[in-house]
Amino acid sequence: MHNGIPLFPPEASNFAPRVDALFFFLVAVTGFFTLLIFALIVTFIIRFRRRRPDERPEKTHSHMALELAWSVIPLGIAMVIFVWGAVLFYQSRTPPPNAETVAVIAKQWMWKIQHQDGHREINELHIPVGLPIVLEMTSQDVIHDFSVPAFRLKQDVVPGAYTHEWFIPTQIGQYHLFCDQYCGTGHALMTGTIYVMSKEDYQQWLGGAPAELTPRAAGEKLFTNYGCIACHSTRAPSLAGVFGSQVAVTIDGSPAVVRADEAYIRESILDPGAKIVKGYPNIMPSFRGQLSEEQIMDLMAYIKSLSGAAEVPNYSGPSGSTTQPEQTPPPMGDVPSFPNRVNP
Amino acid sequence: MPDHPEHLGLVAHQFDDIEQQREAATLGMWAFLATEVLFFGGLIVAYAVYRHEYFLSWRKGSEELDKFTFLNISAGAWNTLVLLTSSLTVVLSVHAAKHGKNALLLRMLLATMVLGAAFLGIKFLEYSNDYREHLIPGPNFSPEVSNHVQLFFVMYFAMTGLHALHMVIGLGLFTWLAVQTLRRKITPDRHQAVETIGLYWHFVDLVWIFLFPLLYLVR
Amino acid sequence: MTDVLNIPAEPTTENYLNRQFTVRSWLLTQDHKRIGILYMVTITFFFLIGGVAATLMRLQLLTPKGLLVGPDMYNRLFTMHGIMMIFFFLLPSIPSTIGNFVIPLMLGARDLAFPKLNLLSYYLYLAGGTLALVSLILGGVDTGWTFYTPYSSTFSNEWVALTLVGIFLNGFSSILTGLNFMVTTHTMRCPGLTWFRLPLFIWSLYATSLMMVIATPVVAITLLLVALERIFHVHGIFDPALGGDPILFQNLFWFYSHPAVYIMVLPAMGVISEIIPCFSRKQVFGYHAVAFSSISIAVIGFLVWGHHMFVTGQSIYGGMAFSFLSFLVAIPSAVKVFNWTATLYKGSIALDTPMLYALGFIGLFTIGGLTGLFLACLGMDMHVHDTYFVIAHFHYIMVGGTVLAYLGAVHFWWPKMTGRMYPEWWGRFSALIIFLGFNLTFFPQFLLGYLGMPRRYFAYAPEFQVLNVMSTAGASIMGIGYFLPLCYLLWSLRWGKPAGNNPYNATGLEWQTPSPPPVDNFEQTPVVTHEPYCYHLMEMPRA
Amino acid sequence: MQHRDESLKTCYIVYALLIVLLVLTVIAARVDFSQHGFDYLNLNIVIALVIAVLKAVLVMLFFMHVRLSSRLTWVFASTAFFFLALLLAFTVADYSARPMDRTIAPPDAPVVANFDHP
Repeated sequence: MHNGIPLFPPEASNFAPRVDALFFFLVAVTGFFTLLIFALIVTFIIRFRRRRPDERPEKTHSHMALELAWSVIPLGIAMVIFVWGAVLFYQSRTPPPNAETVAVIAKQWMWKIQHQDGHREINELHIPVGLPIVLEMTSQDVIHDFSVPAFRLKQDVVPGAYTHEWFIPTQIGQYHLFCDQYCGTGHALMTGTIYVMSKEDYQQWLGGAPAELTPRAAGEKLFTNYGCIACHSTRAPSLAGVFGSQVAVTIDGSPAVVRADEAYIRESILDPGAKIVKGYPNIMPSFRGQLSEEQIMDLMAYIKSLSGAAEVPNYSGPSGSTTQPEQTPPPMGDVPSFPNRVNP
Repeated sequence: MPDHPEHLGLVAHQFDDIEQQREAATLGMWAFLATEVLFFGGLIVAYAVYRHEYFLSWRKGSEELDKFTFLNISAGAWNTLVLLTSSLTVVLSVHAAKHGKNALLLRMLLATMVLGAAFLGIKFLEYSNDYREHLIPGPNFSPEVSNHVQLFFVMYFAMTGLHALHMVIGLGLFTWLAVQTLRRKITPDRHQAVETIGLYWHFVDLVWIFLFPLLYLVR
Repeated sequence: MTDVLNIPAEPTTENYLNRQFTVRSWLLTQDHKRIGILYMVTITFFFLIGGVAATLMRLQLLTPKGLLVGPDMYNRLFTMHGIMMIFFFLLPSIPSTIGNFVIPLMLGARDLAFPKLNLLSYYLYLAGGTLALVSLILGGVDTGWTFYTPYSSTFSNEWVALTLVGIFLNGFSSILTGLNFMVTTHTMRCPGLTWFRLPLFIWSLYATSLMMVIATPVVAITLLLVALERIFHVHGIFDPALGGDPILFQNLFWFYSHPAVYIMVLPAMGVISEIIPCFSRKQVFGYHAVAFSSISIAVIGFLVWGHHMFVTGQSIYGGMAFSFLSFLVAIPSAVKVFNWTATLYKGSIALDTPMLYALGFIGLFTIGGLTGLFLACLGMDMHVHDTYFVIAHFHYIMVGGTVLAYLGAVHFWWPKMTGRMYPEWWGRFSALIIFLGFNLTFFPQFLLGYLGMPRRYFAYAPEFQVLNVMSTAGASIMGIGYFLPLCYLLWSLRWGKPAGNNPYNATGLEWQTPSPPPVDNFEQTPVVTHEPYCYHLMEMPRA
Repeated sequence: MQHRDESLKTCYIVYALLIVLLVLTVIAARVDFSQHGFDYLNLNIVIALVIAVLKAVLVMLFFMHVRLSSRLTWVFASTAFFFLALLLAFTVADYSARPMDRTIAPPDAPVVANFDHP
């Protein structure tokens, strides 16, 4: 990685070559116009330098055709660049359904990474080459940014929201991981390394590293330790099959129907009073401040398993994890259905 | 006009005539009101985004506001009535200033100040009622409602607080105007101050005309 | 146009400088010319503070481990550099100093529409600057000049609220200045001066005041909300704890801050539109095109703020809309550059100091503007956002553009302000030094950016060191370059050659009154009969 | 242009109109139109805003003498609303086009954070 003055980051993901192609096209276009302007200025300075103090050039006549030319042509070039960039951006923001999810929790000045099979890492990410990976990221405090220059990708990690970033590593090696959004004192220390390994090395690494509980098992343990099992078997709504279903709730006194997605489950853990399931009193205590970000993700994995939903949330469609039907009025009687519009 | 305004020293040295000075003053005030529109606009945008996200909590918050009523009409409606009347008294005071009716001008200025004070009084009653109902955002915000209702009240206090601040500034300006009238400084030739401050007051009323439905009538 | 022969006025005639010498006459002046001078002195002071911060940062980045200062101190340094340079140097630099001095002269008016408001603007600016300085001395702020929540509102325990109030006051000074310029341009033009006879400097400052008046209040309310949130310890509207959204802060912040970067560069374009025709003694090419492109930059500038937030989880379609509009706003700037270059064609070009600065501006602003296309393009921004590529881009426009134009403007109108000429060869020498130092400083940062070095890092990966060392070397050359004009301009106050009314034989009303101009600018209000920049009508001095 | 003035009669008529509109908007708010349209943009808010805009236009034209002022004053008076509409439209459009699982409170957001010394 460190051979003399590097002028180009390694191309290590499926997006890298495409971003580099766009980069070379842009450099060519901007280089041409910069040299054109420099050349014109230099020639005009020399050819039309002031030879006598009382020299007086004649009146300039404006040419509407020329004005139009140098507005429309740059606009045309700009549109080409815009479309090329927009298509590339669209691809980078629509993960394929078969991508393997890796949970990333950004905390002030460290990255905590959780694989689906239970492996947990700090500031390091071991991934096999050639397999699409989706990072489901959230932050516990301020805004961070998971940036891997070698993959030509970055995505802000916003507190209070799940953001996603996907890529297919194509070249084996170790690459820098930077935090690109200023987050305080240790912003510059919040770096890490992405280890892209061949399939065999990856299996070998899996075997070697101490495998802790899978998120599902860890979630089940939490479910019992924190006493959720006590209510959620009898007095509180049973959670079997709840993930992905339509739940009738009252939000601040108004009836509504909400789709139980990740945001709903998470909010019900942290802020139970926001949406109260119809027919049940608002007595669930809030777990804000007691559960960390990883523990919520483990509980989420467990609750999903209760309803047999695939552990990997399906990322079909452009809008991230679970898209919703449009705003058609609800089929169910007078109760206005909120597909997911009203989740906090 | 018998003696030209320029000789009476009414026109500042950088202007050529009284007409240019009036046009500059009006445009200057309107440009300032444009900045005020966007100053409140920042809050309106935040309100719009959060109403779009948490509509039902917004509706709950608005119902909480409507509980404070007098003769079965919410305090917001009374305040709108008070402010619309104060706009009328301001128009009458500008009219009086232009035609040199000092007595009417003074009465109208005082009426406007009384109505302004009435508005602030109703606001004070509302705020104290909110305090009793634990609706002030902070640690002891009422637990039965969700966090987003607390967000609504943060918006409510930001918008109405900023508006009340502008009311207090307006009252200060009108006190200055009343003092000028008493000292015979306002004449048909020198009434630009009344008109400019009148524009400011109408704008503050305009903001309330939008704040009232946005905050109180969320259904 | 009354042809005033170029006889230098005897220094004894009464003018705005020697009319009164008391401190009170300077501190309570309502004369737009004196207020312009007060601004110039104050922003030079704040430029020095920002410059010191920049020097320390560049020294820190000499080594990958960054041993000069710790992380906290470095964060305070780049925040101070950002706040001092943007809010207290660049925003007022051309509008408040050159604009205040020259606009009434160019319009043939005796003063701005609201002189008292002008003085109030200066004192609001001074109060804001002092507050920012006080918070700096008490401990400094480490949130960056962008104050992103939730770091600025809940996690930074530095003097954020005090600095925010300082910037709030500075915002009001900017609003009142914009308001003053707009009303003056509308109501106080001298007879015969129709809109299309206005110099292009007035057009670009009119567009700038539109942005100042419309955009600044939005950031005023946003920063006020964050300041209140910190003072009253309550969860504000950007706080995720209440379901608020930190990205909404960025939306409101950048709705101001993108027009703010146009507030910083449009006056610079106005200056260039004055200097290029004067030193190529030729009418500007495509007057209407350049004038309307100023206005269209101001209007489209309000639609593009989303390109700062492509990677924050903004919706894909929002990103595409903002990217498209960001390409649209690049077109008027391109039109301006082409028109300036076309003005040089068949002119009689004299390479005086202001002209050198202007040509430097065109070259560097072109590079700055074109690299903006990289950042507006979605596919590219997802790689280079928040890296040194962005730093290089906006320094090419702010330092390569606005600062060069500001120095060019100071040199161009120095004879009019002080009645003295600056030493020509020293001027050309320092312009060259700045140009070279600048390129050596910021071009390597484009490479660093594409390599992925993030911004605001006090220590970095070892492979970036060579390019950082080059950048620091360039910064020291540029530092010397800035120091020279300060010296010889102050020197010229005492020993400079007395300059006549029109040392460069420029068109424009400001060159028809003696320099330094009398208090009321013109003996009798001038009447304009020709279109602007009519060099082909002007009779030239004998050989 | 001499500064003409609205006659007192028109002022009183406009005032009466404003009061009528106020009463109208209060009554309209009591009727529940929320079936038409979806949750956050139903008929109630549309009616309330239309009446508010009507009141605002009345105040601006007659009380603030914009009707009799120069065209330039019209431009000065209306530009700010145009730019505010831009900000509103773009921001709300961006939020409605976002993937839905966006804003949830983080687990341990400090209830009273460590603010700076006031």
